[in-house]
Amino acid sequence: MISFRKKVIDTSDVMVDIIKVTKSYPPNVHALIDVSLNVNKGEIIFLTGMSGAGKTTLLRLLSRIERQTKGLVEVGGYDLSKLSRSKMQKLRRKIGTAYQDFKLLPERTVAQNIAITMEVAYKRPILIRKRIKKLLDQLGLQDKYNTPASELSRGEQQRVTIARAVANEPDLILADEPTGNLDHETTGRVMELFKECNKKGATLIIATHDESIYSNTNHRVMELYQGKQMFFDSQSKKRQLPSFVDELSFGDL
Amino acid sequence: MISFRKKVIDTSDVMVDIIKVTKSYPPNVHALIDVSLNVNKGEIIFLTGMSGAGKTTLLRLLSRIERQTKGLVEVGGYDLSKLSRSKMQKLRRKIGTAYQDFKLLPERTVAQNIAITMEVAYKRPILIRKRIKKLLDQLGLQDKYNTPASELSRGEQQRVTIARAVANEPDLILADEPTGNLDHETTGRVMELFKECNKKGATLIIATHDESIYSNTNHRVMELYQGKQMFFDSQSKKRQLPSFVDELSFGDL
Amino acid sequence: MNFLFAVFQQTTRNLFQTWGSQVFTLLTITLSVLIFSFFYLVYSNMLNVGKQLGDDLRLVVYLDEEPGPELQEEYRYKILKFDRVDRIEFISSKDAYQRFSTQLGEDKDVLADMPDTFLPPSIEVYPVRSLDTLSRIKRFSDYLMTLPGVLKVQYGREWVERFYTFIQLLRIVVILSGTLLVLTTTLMVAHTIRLSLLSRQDELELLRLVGASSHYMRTPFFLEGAMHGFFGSTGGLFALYVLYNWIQLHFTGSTVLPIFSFTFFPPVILMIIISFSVLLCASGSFISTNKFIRL
Amino acid sequence: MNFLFAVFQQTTRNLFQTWGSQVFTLLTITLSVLIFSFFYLVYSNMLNVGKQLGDDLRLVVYLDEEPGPELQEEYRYKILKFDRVDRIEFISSKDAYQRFSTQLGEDKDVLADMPDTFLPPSIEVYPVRSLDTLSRIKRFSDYLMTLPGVLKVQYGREWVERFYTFIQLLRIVVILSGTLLVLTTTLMVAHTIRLSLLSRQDELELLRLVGASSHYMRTPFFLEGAMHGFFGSTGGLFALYVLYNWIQLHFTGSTVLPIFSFTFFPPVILMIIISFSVLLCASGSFISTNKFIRL
Ligand SMILES: Nc1ncnc2c1ncn2[C@@H]1O[C@H](COP(=O)(O)OP(=O)(O)OP(=O)(O)O)[C@@H](O)[C@H]1O
Ligand SMILES: Nc1ncnc2c1ncn2[C@@H]1O[C@H](COP(=O)(O)OP(=O)(O)OP(=O)(O)O)[C@@H](O)[C@H]1O
Ligand SMILES: [Mg+2]
Ligand SMILES: [Mg+2]
Repeated sequence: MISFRKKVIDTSDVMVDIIKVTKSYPPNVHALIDVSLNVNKGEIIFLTGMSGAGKTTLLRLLSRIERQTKGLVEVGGYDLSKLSRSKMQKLRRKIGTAYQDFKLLPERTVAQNIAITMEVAYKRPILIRKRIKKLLDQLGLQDKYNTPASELSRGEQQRVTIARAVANEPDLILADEPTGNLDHETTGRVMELFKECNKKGATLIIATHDESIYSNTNHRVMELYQGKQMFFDSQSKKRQLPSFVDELSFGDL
Repeated sequence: MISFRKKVIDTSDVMVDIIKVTKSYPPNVHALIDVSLNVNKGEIIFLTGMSGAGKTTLLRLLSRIERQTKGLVEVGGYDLSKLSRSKMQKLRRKIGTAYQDFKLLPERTVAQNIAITMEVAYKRPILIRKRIKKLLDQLGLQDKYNTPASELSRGEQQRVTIARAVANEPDLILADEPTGNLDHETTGRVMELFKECNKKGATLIIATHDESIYSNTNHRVMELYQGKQMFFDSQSKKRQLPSFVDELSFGDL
Repeated sequence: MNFLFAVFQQTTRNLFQTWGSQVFTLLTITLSVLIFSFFYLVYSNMLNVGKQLGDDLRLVVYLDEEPGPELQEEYRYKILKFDRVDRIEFISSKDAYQRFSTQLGEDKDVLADMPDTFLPPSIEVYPVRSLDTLSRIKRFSDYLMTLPGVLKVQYGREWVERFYTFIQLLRIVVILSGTLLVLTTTLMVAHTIRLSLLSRQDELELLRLVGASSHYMRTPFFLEGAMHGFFGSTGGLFALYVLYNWIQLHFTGSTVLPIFSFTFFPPVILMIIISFSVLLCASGSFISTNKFIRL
Repeated sequence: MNFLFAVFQQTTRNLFQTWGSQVFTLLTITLSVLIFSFFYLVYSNMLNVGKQLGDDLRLVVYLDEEPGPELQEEYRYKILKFDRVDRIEFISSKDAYQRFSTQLGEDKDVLADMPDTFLPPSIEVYPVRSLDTLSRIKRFSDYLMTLPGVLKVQYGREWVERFYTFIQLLRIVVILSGTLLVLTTTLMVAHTIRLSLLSRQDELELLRLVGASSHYMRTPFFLEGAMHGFFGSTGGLFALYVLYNWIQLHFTGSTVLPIFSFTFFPPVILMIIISFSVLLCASGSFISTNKFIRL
């Protein structure tokens, strides 16, 4: 799916490959310690863990907003630490991110905010408009098309962020706490949208605290605890007490 | 509790009195329509409703960040629309607000961010330091005392916001979606803190989507639906379908 | 006491936390004061230099005959009646002859055969010098021609005209560049204040929301503005002083005669400039916080 | 095509959405160009005015006897060997007498008894004028004294010294204020660019995150900078032209003779100033986006 020119190994099924990654911030914050994760194309995976566990940090490594201190991060078969700037830019256009702090442009309208991801990929204006209209409809924001982002409620802003992330039909969607400001009903709409994207082939990594959105699915859930991989299981949905991480084995990796 | 010089009517038990308040934003957004609410001193009340229902708007009216289009807003017995600037400033020092968008100063440390509410009330530096230490302990942020706010995770930032809101022991606490970025466990800590404040006499108004934090209590819950008061009951915790609001009667108001 | 402490804390914290933009602000104000005072100094000295350059400016009034003491008195009276003058000198025919022979130097023997009264007597009028001398001199000359017994009035017409036109041109240049500069510096200072506000907008916004009193929010800005004004203007004036010394050194070194006495500002002017900057900066940043304390 | 469209869209959107700061930037650049070109114009005209003012500057070389044609040739040769001159005039005793009598005007009858050769013959040397004329004239005078048959070399020593000291002072003033101004305008333009970046920092940050190509991010800034440079400098030069006309009007009105021919820039210089501003602003804002495209 992600392909620069012709890539032969693209038959591989692995979208994200994180191997023994450590991320430390100076002076002594260890946000991630020896984390490994392997996400197949078309998979949906949930990332959970207490506040400050390292979820956002993990997602930031995947779009090279931060670089790992140790270990290997591969996305779409590319080792991010070795990718040139222009290739990284192309790769980023294939990754849609819903940031936890939204990063909306307050003076731009909702439509303009969503359009950005499509504009940088040089999509045609008519296409862009149609896509935005459809997304806003799906998220219950149809009458906010021309509203400046600063005049939205928090939950509305969050939905715009999500719309922006998926607008350009990326191959990989990183959603960081996408429903923190949303009520139950709206959360349902957002999850619908995600499922739709997934059906079209997108891989999703969703960081969330909201157990309700993954407790009834059989997607894999990865839990972080103080930067360490705690618990990784596609079936169990119960929280477990912290234990020695290094001794856990991940059969399916 | 809130008192400028000596106030005779202070024996009144009402902390917040909102009567038939309407708030419209130009050109045609009606964020609140004919909402009435009466909160007694020492009460905890939950505000719920879909995203964009008007919760934040209601809280903003209470600290006069916005002014109502119609109706009466009284806090601590004062009609906010008639309060002078300096009295409003004094009143605000008695109201602690945890904003939905945090409003932290990114370059200041956690301690400095929390200290602000106490500094404007001219509290002594030693007192301030002690209070901050205690709050950070309670919220699990003890090792972030000197960390700049920009280097915190979203959940950590949210807790700092809450700490700042309660630091000066206000009489009225307005918490806008205080646990949106927090996991279950941390949410518990925050609710503990709120309960403690309440025990010391503070009135709390908490806007939230998280049913779990009010479903096991017997505090009143007010639901908004597209700016209208939908449902107002101290006992029932189930969501109800929208119906004609005007015909609802509120026995306890 | 608590208020003072809080304000002090706020101010020092701001100074330390935003030292980059503080330095920039200071630099801007220093430069502005330097530019302003530089032009003021040049302008005030220009008047001076103009005067000194025109030192030998005089009107020579040739008379048909040697005036007696009473007549001299009358001439003096009439001249003084028309306009203020610096001094009036009566030159007899003999004095004129003397001068001429001195001028000829070694060739003075050519005058040997001439009577020592062959040159006409004259009155030399040295008018008070000012920048509008040119037009005044013309009027003066016309007036002097009307006096009885006057043969002819001479002055270095062409030279005077050239000189004063030049001075006037210079004046226009100085005034224009001064205006441009004051415009620029005003823009810069306003801009800097706006920038410093912008960078603290969030903080002010928050302070307002948590109920800080107006004084709590504004006094630090006021103090900071005053400090910027003080240090900026002192620095600017110091730089000007250094520049002034450099010019004087450079200037007296390159010419034979230190003709122009170039003077620096007296202390009073220095004080006025400093206090004016302090006032301006302090009130500028004070007023600019207006919109934040509203609501 | 798509890229061009996108860049065009970005640029126009920026222009419309931030028109306030756009106007400010334009104003800044206009003012800067105005100030800079104003000083440049004044400086280049000053040289001119200096020349014209010193028009009657000459060295008078008194000779002990009338030089014959060959001797004149030799003098001319020797003088030209030492330094370039504007022109050389030989004044015979008779010419000198003639002049003197013209100078005396109505009193010329006093010369009636004198032989028309009582004044010595002389050579008048008009040196090429430049700003360092003063020191050159002194050296010239010393040299001329060594020529055979020279009695004495005269020039308006005091006047020349005063005049050139004044011109030199003026030069220092103009250069200094020019420097100050260039400093100020550089600071202002840099500052303005920084400000405009700051206000779009979030946008650039986001563009980077969503994978915009470097060109996509930078070209609008480049175009915008170029446009600011173009319109700003054109505006500044236009304002200067208006000012120039005003000065000329004001100037010729207030004096009798339009002595100084004050000239505006030739088109080539205008072109150079404009293209230089365009280049500077465009590359300035282009380079300033450097840090945003990294990572
Ligand atoms: N400054 C504003 N200008 C115009 N409309 C606004 C403004 N602020 C809020 N609104 C609109 O008012 C309505 C209510 O907003 P409010 O922020 O109160 O919702 P909310 O209940 O807090 O929602 P959320 O749960 O998403 O935070 C929304 O439709 C929003 O778009
Ligand atoms: N830029 C930074 N500099 C220093 N420390 C940081 C930085 N960003 C994050 N951290 C620290 O790294 C740890 C993990 O942060 P991260 O944002 O990944 O947590 P999270 O799991 O996303 O938490 P939350 O659920 O609260 O968003 C936290 O302790 C945080 O304080
Ligand atoms: Mg996070
Ligand atoms: Mg809200």
